Amino acid sequence: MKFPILTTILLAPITAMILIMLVKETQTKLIKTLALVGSGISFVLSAYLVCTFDFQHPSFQWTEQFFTVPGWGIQFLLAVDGLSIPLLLLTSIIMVSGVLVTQRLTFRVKEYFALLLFLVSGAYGVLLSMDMFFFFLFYEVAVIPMFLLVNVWGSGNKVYAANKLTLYLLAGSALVLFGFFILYFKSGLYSFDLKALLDGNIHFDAGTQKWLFILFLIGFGTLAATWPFHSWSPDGYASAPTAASMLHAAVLKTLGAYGILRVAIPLFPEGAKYWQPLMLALGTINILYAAFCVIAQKDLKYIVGYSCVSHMGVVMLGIGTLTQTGFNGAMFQMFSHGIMVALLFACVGYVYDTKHTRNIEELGGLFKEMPRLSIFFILAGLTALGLPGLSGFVAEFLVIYSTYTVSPIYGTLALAGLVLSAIYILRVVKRAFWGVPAGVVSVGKGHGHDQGPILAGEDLNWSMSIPNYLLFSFLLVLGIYPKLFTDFVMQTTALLLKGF
Amino acid sequence: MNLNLLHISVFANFLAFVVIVFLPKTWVKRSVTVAVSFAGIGALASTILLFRQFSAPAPIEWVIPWLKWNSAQVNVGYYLDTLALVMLTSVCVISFLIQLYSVWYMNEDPAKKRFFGTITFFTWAMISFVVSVNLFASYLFWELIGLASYLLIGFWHEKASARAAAIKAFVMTRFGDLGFMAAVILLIIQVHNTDISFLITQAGSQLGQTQLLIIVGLIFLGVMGKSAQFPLYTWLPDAMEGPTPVSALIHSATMVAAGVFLLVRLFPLIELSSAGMHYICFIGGLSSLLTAILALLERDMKRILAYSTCSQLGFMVMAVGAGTWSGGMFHLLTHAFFKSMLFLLSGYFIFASHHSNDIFDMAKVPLKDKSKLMLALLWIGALALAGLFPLSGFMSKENIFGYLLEHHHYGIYSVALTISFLTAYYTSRMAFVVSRDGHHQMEHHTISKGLNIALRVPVTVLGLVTVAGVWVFFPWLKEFFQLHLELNREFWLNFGITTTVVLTGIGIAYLYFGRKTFSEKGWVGFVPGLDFLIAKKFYLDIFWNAVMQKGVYGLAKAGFWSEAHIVNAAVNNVGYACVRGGKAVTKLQAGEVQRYIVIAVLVIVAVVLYLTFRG
Amino acid sequence: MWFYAIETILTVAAIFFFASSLRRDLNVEALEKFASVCGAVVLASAVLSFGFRGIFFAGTYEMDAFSQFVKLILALGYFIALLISRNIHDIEGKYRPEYFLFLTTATLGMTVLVSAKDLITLYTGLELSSYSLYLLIPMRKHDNASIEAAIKYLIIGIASTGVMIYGFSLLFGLTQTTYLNEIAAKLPGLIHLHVFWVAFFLSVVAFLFKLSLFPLHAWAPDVYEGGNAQTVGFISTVSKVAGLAVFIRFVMMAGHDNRVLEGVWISLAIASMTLGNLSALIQGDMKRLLAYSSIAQAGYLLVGVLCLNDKGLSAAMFYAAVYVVMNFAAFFVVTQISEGGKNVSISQFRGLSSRSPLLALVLMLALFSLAGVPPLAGFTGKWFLFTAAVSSGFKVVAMIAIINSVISLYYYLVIIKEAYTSPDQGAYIQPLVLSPVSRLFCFAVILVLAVAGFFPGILMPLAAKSVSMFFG
Amino acid sequence: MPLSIGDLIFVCFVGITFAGAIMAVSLKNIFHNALSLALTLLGTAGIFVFLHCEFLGLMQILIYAGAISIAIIFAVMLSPPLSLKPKKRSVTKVLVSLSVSTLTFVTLAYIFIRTPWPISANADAGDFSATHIGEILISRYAFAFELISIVLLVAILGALVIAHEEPGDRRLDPEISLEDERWAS
Amino acid sequence: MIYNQLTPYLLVSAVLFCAGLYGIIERRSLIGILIAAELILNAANINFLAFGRFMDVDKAIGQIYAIFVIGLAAAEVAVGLSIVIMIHRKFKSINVEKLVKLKG
Repeated sequence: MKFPILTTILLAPITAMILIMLVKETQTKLIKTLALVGSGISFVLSAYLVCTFDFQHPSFQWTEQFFTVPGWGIQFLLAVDGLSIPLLLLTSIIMVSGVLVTQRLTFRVKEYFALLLFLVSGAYGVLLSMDMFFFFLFYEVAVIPMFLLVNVWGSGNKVYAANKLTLYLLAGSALVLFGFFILYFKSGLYSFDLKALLDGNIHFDAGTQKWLFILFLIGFGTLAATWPFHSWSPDGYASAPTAASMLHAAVLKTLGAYGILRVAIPLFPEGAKYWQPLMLALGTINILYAAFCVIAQKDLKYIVGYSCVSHMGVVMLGIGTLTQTGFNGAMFQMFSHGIMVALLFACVGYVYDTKHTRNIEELGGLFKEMPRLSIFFILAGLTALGLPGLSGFVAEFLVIYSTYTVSPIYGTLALAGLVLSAIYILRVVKRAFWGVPAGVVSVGKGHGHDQGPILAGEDLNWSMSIPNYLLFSFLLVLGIYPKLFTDFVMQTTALLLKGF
Repeated sequence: MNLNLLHISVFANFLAFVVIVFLPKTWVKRSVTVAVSFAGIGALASTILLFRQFSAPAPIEWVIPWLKWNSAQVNVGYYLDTLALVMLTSVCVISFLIQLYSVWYMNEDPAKKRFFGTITFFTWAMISFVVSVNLFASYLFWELIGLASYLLIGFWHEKASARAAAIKAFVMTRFGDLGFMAAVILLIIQVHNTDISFLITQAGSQLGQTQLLIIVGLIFLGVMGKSAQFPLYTWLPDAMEGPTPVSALIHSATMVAAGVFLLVRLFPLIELSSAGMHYICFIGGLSSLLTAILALLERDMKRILAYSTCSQLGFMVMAVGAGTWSGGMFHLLTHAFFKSMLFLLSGYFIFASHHSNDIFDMAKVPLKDKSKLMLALLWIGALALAGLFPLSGFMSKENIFGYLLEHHHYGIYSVALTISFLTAYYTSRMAFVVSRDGHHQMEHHTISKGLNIALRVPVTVLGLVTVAGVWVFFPWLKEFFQLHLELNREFWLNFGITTTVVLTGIGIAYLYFGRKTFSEKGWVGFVPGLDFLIAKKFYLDIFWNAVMQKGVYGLAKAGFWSEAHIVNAAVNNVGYACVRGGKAVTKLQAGEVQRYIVIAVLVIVAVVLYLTFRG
Repeated sequence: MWFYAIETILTVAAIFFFASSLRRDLNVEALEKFASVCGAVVLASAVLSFGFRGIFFAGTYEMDAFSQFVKLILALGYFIALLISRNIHDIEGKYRPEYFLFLTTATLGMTVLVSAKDLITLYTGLELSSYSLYLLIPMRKHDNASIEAAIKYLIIGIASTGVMIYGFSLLFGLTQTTYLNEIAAKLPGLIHLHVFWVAFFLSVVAFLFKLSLFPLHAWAPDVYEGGNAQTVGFISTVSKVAGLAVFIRFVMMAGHDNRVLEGVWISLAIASMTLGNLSALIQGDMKRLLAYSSIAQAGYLLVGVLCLNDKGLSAAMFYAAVYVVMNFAAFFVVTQISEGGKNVSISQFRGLSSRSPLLALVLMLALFSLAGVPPLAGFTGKWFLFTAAVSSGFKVVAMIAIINSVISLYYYLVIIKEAYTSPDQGAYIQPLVLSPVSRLFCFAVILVLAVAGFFPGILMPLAAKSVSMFFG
Repeated sequence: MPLSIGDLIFVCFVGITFAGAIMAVSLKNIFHNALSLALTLLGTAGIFVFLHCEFLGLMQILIYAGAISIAIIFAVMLSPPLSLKPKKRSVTKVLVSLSVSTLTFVTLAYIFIRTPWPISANADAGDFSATHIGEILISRYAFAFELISIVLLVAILGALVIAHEEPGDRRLDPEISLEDERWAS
Repeated sequence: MIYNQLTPYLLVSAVLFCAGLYGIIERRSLIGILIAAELILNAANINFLAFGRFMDVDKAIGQIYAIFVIGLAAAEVAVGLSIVIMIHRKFKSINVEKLVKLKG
């Protein structure tokens, strides 16, 4: 029997979580090491998967199957394909950097890392599970820990934010849940086996496809922060602790889009065609609306949060084109946006912990105070505004290109989004990073417990910037040589369109 | 060998950039050395390449695939024909000279390392843009140029005006860039190939007239942004907030040159759309005229030069639009040299007048405190800009005039003459005022010897090129640019007209500014309403501000509002509704047990009735 | 004789408790220990007799797969109830034997209830359990609320039992028998009669009362608030499961292809879920909140039952089994937190995780499980329920149930938030020390909830097997 | 239809039952209610006799009319101020109750009348004797019969425990009086 | 022969049932409510015996039903009364309308 590598990826964080729960609260070093080891194992293994993945082969690989529930069509089935494998890597990167970013945490360390590991195991589970039961199980596992992470370690209006985020996402997932049951029933398989469903050439009649597709679109779209179901996201991220925001914005939102690509598109081609105008419109509105919202914001975390929403619009638009290039672009954007937004949150989190304010009007001159941090923020910001040479550009280009092939009007509107993103990113850079350092630092009342006290104005040191380097290197490498990425998803995205 | 030279010229600056990035923070001096020496190597390599490759029959092509999707593929690499070669060399050389000059200019700036890092990056981006094999790849570097210029204009970010100018430059050019991007996308969709060689040879035949017009229009939108054409030129004068070498670089061989170069590069494609050509010509002429007028009353030396850049760029664009790519390109080249020289000189004069940009402040400085060499070069540059024989500016302008006359574009010709007159007037106004002998006693700045070289060498070299460059290379240039400089009757007619116009301009400037007493506004004050329009800058800044404030920020506020009052309110209200529902439902649970039973009995009776009377 | 293992042991235990209630010099601690052992023995006997089948007392009493499975759940609940009934502060020590006695007789009544194949036996079992429970509520000392709760419980109880017995009388008239089997055999001639369905519905009213389903839910909040936590935990789990079991028996007696009452069940299920969840949103008292939540949970159970197929029923049984554990776990936390046996308001949970991380974890898992959050047992149970509902064609019901579980999440989240929020600055944090048995119980709960959630393949076949007898 | 003597007697019993029932629920004095209940039970016993269940009628009188009523009266006596001062009835409550019970009655009556009851031809032929009852009771329903003893045990013990007067209970603590809002903690 | 027909008995039982119901939901006194509950049980008893007489069934069963009901009713009253006595002791009142502290 071959080594169950997928299961190990999934179990590593869970094991680490259990071990951490058994460790004494005071042994923070050990806890942090355990967390790092747990996430590191998954990282190494997913990197190994990426290296050995046969990307010429479009369908599932590394299938692992363990136990089943007789009579209910439930089985523990893990597999990866070109859709999940880049996101798997993304998750592990973000997790490792998230753990590294949080090295200074002193407040309730044990629970923090346990929850973080739990969350990430949910994310792995969603990507790996090819059974709807476990898919959904992990989907919610990924959503729930955020509630406590925001409530305990968060800042600002955290109670509201945590409730909104959790309830909103679970409401969205309720639609998905319902959809899964309908699939179970309507497919005639009476099984939750997603793989069988995808491979099975099951054709649903047009009416079913239409309403099921919109069900999944809204359900998964809520997690992907599709307008108008996005409002949980800025509030949630503004209040969440750094690593949680990173993981959530980078990985979980992506899972929403992943769900659409994984389930809705291949199963309901006619539904997808029917709702294509809606998807295009939603994607475009997402981009523009959220971009306008960012321009009016003053809170750094809100800015990043809304820009995240805006970028997810690109993903939605890419999916909405229903072309292979669009899917490639959407996948590329998921990956690139994930890394980028994680980097942004890492920087913003550091700024907040140092200056105890996130109001860009109170900040200023950060570039002078902490040049290294500022450079990372600016680079991530440049990715966000789609600067060539960084990965964001490639993604946005692919999506906009494919949008033009479908509808030049939406393409043009999406292009306009790029101007807006330039405006808002540069505005932040101008207000918060450039200029002279603000003299008086007002200490906010409800500052978070994310990290221990840091001397005002201290720049990132070498060890603290390791995660930033790690994240940025991916932005750069993929920006310079995007073929690395597109080769992976190419075959699988082609397969998604086989029903069209 | 030639390919290697090309590699060197392209990557010398990039290497410098990388090295500077990884140098420790404290190694400031060494980063300057690295930048200048690498740029020098690049300049040298490109010059050698120029001589070796200029008459080569085939362009250098070197390609690596970059991104592939089902219907198209994008490559990066080199496509170096003579056009690119000439541009490459001038970029390399001018950039090198400006970096050398920066050694003096930026001597006391603590952030030198950042400056040199960015400027080498800037140069690299421009060079890569010039030699790019593929229009898509061109776009990549086109954006990087925008980024670098943004970083350089905002280099002194402590100044609020510099921050604002940087953003303005980036956003406005980006607005244009998106047109470029859309054009690239449309080209990929329509012809599945964006290789330059393909575009300038075959693409045109595969496109309909409308498609062509759209694509040309979109590309020109990019050009309008980058090359500061009406109505997007307003960023350029503001960009003077950057350090002077940056202005020199932006206004000569990089950034703004990119737009015109793109037009020339794609000329065979653009040419096919006559409507597009008319449009380009019109916009070029309009921008040229407007910005020339704006320069008439300007007191800030750098801004005068900036307006003149806009004006000259408009002139080039107009020429290209009129049908002579060579006219535009040649003028771009000559203009690059003397304009960069003028900017470098302005740096010196600003320094000499204790960091005042105002030419009338410079006039107050006694003549003995101004370097004679610099004054001489200032006049050379000014007259070249005015287009006076025998300077390089004359040659390139004459070429355009000659073409216009030859092709009977009399309307354009007269516009060009007007511009020429205005240019002559305001440049010589600037030169007259700056070279006045003032009486303000100021302490004399001394420039240390090493730095003196860094100051003098670049300007002198540029001055020499301005005076003699075109004559030295005349045969080559004539062959390549197919200059309209045959010594025939038309030439002399043209020569007469233009020289008269230029001299008139200079003469009027002398009347107002060359003599002992002078008026600030000159003759402009006599034209009713003109000074008002100039003061309002033709309402263009106001317009763009309104777009920003009312449009973008207005929409932003609307978004903010709807976020709070629609999207969030909707969600919150769902929550409130649930709670209200809870309160309503618990009213049933009033504590009286008999009421509970009544409810239960009623429901049971209802069920019983249902069961009794169902179907 | 050991065929009647559970019943016999329960009776013996009852006699013992009765005897000990007569003693004057009572060692309460020893009694509590004995009670725990007794619970364990009952549980063990339930496990051992799981496979037993047989018909006794002239067909009035039958041990079949279903009854044995339900008895296993009942025994489990009984065991937990006795286990957590240590150091009860709100019932005087001298009444402890009676307390245990009534718990035991209530359980005995319920085992009779689920095994009875005859209406008279069933009625007797029902009353035995009901009276024991009526008497348990007012035992809470010095608390007028408990008496009020008791009388409300009693009044609604006797009213619903009266309706039930009236229904029984009509059933008797129609079928001329008291045997469930014979009633089922006579059904084909009766189902066209409207009066049969009326009689049938009136007969199940008392089970709706036990299940605290709408419209007979109203006692639950008041009783839960008034009673002591252990008792109420017992009522909300064991009693509910027994009610569910006999309800299932009745419904299945009417036939699984019979859909006359479908609309009624759907309405009741929806009303229970919605009412329970909406009301729970605005509660401040933990037990009252759990009462409303348990009303909603009954609605979910009904969703499984109304499918009337093996999927739905086995899902309902699965859910009932895990419901016992998770709901009891929640009440267990309440017993641990309450000061001197007083009621616990939600704000009293604040800082629980600093006082006792284990308890906070148990609370969180229990509540999340109740809310149906993965990977816990409650989620898996709901998954089965909704799968069954959708595949039986009840899409709208499933959708409403899903929406309801989202709404319900809110109030669970509020409690969890309180438990995990750090206590206010300067507030004195009294550490909560759990006894070894409690710790063990906590670990067991965590294990069960996680395992049953993630590996439903262990429990589900048992549940499926238990209901398969209804489908030949 | 002419009324026979039997009918008359039957109607008498029904009348007694009704009267007792109505008085039992409508009179304001508990004591009167209890007496009326006894009356009802007597009437019911008479009806039982018409149903050939003389044994049950006897049981009814013995157990119910005797034991239950006495237990109730006992309770009434035990609690001195138990008899509430006659308060005015709440009209709403009466109306609601009346309409609910009337509705129920109409429904039930409709059902009973409409239903074709499967009445056997030789209805009165069976063995109504107490002996037979005894036989069945200890054979078929032996288990339930045993169980009922536990029920009674529980009830008695419970009644003892609950109603047992604590030494301190008499002294009513004003803090936990009915008017206090806080006791629900 | 009214008394030889089933329906009169059923109607009598229905009347008793509804009287009991009325008592339960209208009476203020807890003891009144207990009394009313007895009426309901009696209504059921009449039904049992009536069906026992008129249907083709072992005549003992209806009676045994009734015996059980009577027996359990006795227990019920015992339990109920004990609680009522306790209430009276605590509240000095057995008015059910005053027991409204638990609500919401």
